[in-house]
Amino acid sequence: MKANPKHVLTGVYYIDGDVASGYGAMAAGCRFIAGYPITPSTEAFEAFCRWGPQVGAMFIQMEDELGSISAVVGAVWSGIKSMTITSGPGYSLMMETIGYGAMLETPFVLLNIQRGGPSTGVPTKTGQADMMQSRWGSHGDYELIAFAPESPQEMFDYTIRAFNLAEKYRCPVMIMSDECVGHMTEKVVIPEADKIDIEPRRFYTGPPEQYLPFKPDPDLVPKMAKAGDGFKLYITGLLHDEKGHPVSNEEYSMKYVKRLVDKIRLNKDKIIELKEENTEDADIVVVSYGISSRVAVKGVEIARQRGIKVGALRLVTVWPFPDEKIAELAKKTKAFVVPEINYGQVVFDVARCVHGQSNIVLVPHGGAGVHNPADIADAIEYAAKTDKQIEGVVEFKTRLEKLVFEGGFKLKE
Amino acid sequence: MKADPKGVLTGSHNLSGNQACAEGALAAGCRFLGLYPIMPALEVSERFLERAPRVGATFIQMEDEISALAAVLGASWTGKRSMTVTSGPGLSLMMEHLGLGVMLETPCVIIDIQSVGPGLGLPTRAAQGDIMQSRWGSHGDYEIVVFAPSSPQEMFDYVIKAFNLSERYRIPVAVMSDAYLARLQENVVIPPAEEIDIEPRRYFKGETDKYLPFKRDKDFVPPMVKIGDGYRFHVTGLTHDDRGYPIMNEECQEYNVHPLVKKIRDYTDEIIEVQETGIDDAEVVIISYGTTARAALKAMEQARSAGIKVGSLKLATVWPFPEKRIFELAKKVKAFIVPEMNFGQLVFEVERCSIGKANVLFISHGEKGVENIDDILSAIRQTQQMNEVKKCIIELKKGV
Amino acid sequence: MNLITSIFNKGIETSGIERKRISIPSDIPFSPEVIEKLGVDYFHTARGRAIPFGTGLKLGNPDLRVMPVTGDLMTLGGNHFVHGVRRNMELLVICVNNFIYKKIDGKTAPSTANKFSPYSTFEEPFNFPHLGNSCGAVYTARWTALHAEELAASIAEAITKPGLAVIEIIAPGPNYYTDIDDIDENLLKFYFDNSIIKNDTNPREVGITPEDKIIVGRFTDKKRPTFIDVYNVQLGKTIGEKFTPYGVTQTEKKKSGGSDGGN
Amino acid sequence: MEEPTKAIKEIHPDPSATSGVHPMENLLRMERMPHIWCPTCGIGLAVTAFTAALTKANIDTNKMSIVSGIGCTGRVAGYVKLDSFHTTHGRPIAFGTGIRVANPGIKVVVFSGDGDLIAIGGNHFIHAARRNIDMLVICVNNFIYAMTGGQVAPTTPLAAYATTSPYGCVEPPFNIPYIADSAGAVYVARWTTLHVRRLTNSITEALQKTGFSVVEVISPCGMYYSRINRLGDGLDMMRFYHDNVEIRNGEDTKNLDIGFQTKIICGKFVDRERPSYMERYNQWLSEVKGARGEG
Repeated sequence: MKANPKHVLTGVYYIDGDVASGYGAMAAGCRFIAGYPITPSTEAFEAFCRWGPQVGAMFIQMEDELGSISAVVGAVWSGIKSMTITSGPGYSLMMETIGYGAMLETPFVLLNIQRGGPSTGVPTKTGQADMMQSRWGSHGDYELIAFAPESPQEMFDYTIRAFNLAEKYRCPVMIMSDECVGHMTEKVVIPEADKIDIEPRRFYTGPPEQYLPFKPDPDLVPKMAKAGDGFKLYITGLLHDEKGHPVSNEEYSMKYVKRLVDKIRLNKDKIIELKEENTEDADIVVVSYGISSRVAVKGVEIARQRGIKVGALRLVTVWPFPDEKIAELAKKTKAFVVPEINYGQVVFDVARCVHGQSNIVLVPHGGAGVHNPADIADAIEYAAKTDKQIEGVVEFKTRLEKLVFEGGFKLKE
Repeated sequence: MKADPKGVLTGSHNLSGNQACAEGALAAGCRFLGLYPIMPALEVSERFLERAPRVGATFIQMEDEISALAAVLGASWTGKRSMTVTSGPGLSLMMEHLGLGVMLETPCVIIDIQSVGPGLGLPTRAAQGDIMQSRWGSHGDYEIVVFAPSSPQEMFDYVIKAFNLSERYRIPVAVMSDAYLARLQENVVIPPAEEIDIEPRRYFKGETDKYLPFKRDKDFVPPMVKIGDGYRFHVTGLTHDDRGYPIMNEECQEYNVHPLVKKIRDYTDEIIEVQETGIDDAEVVIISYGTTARAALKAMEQARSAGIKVGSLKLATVWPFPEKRIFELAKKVKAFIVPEMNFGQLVFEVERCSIGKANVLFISHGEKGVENIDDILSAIRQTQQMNEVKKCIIELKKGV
Repeated sequence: MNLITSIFNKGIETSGIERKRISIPSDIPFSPEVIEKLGVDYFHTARGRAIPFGTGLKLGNPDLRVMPVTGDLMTLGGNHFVHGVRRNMELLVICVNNFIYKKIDGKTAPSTANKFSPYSTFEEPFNFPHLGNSCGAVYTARWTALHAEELAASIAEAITKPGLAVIEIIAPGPNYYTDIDDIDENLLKFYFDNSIIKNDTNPREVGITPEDKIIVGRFTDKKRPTFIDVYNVQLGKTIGEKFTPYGVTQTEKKKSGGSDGGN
Repeated sequence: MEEPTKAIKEIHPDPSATSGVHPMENLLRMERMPHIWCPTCGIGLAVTAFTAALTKANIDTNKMSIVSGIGCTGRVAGYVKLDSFHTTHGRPIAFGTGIRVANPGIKVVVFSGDGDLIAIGGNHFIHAARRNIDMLVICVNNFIYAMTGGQVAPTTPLAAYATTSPYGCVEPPFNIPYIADSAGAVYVARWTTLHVRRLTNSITEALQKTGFSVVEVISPCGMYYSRINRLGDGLDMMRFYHDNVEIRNGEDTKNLDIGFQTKIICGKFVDRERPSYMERYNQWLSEVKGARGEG
């Protein structure tokens, strides 16, 4: 299916990532956004508020993040595509209902513009420290999809892709952007509507009496219905059977939760998107995502000037994690360098998939800024020079850490 | 420091996991409970409330879990040891304030009685699905200490340890129980008060105008003061300097947040507690925590009597993860077996730490819940036929 | 079906609204058989989130009639309630109030197994109709579940209201983990016997206290533009012709007024 | 120079007010000045009134704690020299409840904004009022989320503009005194930042109440609310208050709605007695102890 031309603001723009994402949501057919203002994500909501009503979309600013995500889940079950937008603290509040949405197999999109944490942290500056939270933040077992775009153009493109994957796999999809990308203003090209592919919702079309809301198709994803069509839907967040009725039959119910996990794990190859550069003959591979991968480009460049063979692997989708790809690279790579704007999150998954075959160097950054490319280059050089096998993740000491903790440093406001 | 005898019910009692939890808290000197009722954690609060008037403890039932943890943080700053108790959905709601607790470096204890999730799940059935959440559930970077008891006696002991570590490192500490342990009744021996060690809060002793709330001692832990003692301090969830005043730049972020991580990472040896059985000659090691450890130990004994060299590594503290110990073991043993009541959480950590030297077998939710000895035994048998190390988690196939 | 659900059934029947247009988001479990009989769509929501979930349903498809039935309303969902009422979303909020007061009108009240009702110990309960009214609810009423006739009539009346209507049902029993069918009718009798019908009382006066009988009845019934009404008027004014009013649906086009009752 | 000194003397009985030292120096964190608030913002006036009231009320400021949430007003805790907490969005009341219940010797003041207390924190607001937790809530209402750049708030009047209501606000605003009253607050007043003297008196009075007291402070936001709605700057808003405020003490709280640039009714509306949470708690405690023979 193609996008509705009414919803696509075709043209060339100079806008920031937040706004691009708002336009992307419109193009993807999102008809409802429930949000709550939080720096630095509000611009995406504002963009949608401004243009949405002119093409028949609805928006509401709810009383809190708990309310906005619940309204989004409700709106999806009324038959439309829906999205919410937030940042760290709001994301933490949404955790319960994200799990609830996963349980109901509700397709919705959540845009998280990450900022420096924990707690209130640094609201106006960047961070990438919610990555593990996006995978593990709600209680119980579930799997979902997370993107990490690196430019406003990608914010537009991957918002559409997020909606498509949400519909395809009936699961919540996260866009884990960050303040840098959200507030970065760049050229964004919005194509014609007929160039934008839209995944329509997989609606059930048979007789209502025979509808089973949680009976999966062969790809493990069930068909959906909407409220008001006479299906007498019974939808619950308790463990349920194919009819949706609550069960306490443990054997069956465990099979159900397993399917929630498996529908992503087994379709992994179709979901994962990576960008590789010069990894074939690389000694060192830099694994990065989001804004860090743009900074890493410079670091890689410096390292290459120093004569090191460096490749780059960029995780466009961070979850599900590309286990096999990393394991394959590990066979011929001496070390992986992982720059992240946190003190180690995705790097642990890289370490896991390497199975002791290569060294792992983390280039940490606490947030409120991005890496110094020279740190990344130094970390690459360190990794290239280290011949002994090191167990566990090596935390590279950055210039910032030395500056702050080694001698005579005074904080300035 | 020793425990306050008022809260210690010395003697031998037949207690459920939940009751033992309340007793442990009172013995540890907990004098404030912020709660919101949720299955299957009710008995903890009930027991606490019943004993509260005599012990002199206070409680409040708040309007939701968000405010329950917020109240606990507030209470902790008045100098009272405080805790809250909840289950999966409530823990999810508490995530934002877990982050605040970390940022304000507020000692408190969170008890989570896990049940099957996600969403509303199955509130009456035990699971271990919140283990990764307890480590990663709040936004931003932090490190946390998490205990996983496997019996009412351990529940009692670990809750006391949890309070002590939370005071020692000024962090929220979680104790992850589950719906099975919540109801499990066993004998619990509560020692006399003078045999229970209590870590006192590290108070600032200097003059009131000299106090800096986040001026760290050498071990990265800043001393605390109480509300109402005239220090007129300020603390904030924003990134802050020693005075607790917000500064919005990357130097301050590094200055503030890196120590939050370091104060745990650099002291993992002091914090981590594991119980090893039959490790020395083991070819296969079962890594387990919480109630699954019960089945693991039984399976180990049965396998040993059948002549297979099986050892057990039981994690009393799940986080920080004992990676060094597992690196060592990985080089010695053929395989790790990880039984969990979820679909794969801590097993990923074991996979990481096996560094390609040992196989990792994973056993998910058993049909018999915590009593899945047969599954573990069949996993042990499976390891006997393995000759090479596979570079992925091997999931035990079951007849489900 | 038990007492309450058969009252729902009767209320829906009397209102004449097509059953498939009705959605019930609720944080109280209903049994599948009951939903089958009611012939509505049912969503068992996360605790306390029935109102925002219903808000999403209503805004996603304004043709729906949404009836959140909630037990955790005034605890976890208190904020959603006051804001839902303020916006005047078109919802019929049914609050099953399982409060237990130790004494009412001098008599000792029976208690249920649920020791953790927010009011079981020493706290004073909300005056729920008053709170609803003060935030702007268009309709407030309170009944015990044994006032079957009146309650059914109230539901039939309120479900067609354009705006947020509130009905409080005094019914000790259901909570998050027990089914709505588990209401103990013996307990109900006590509250029925100790209540007194006073329609049109100022909601300010209807707080539940240990000293007095419980006042039940229909307290307020007023008109206020709904969220979608205001939205359409305001955006129509500022955007002009480019704006198509939201949610003017087939069903509503047939009717002349905003409210829709009957088939 | 005569005029201001006289005015300060009037609102501030402390003799140091005219001694060359800043009269509030002992209650403010002077090392943090200048503050973050924009020119013509009203929050500073509310803080002035609060500190003046603290001096006037003559209570032990060492036994006080001030808790704020997130937002412009949320920064107040950072400037007031009491034991002060800057917490998460919407939760200062819950945080303060913990302090008060765990240590009833502490007087808790929650100083935060409309978005913080009434939007995301609405639930804690009504529950603390119902429980009658002994706490003073000062709610600065500037009709908008200013910290995040001018989004619509649950207090934004109908048809007013904000960045997330680009076509005018479509939701009727809360009447804060009414909801506080109906939830059970024992003291409810509303003033604008023009009425510094009356506001100071109100806060002084409320500080001495036992129970949940609410003082709403209508404040100009020159940077967002006034700018987006083209209402001039802060001084114009003060002029507007001057011309359009009607003081009606004891008015029924249901008549206190605020429309877009309509009349604002100020005054003290509710002042009553209700047993506070701690009183009920202690009564329950003695009943329990009595029943168990532990009394």
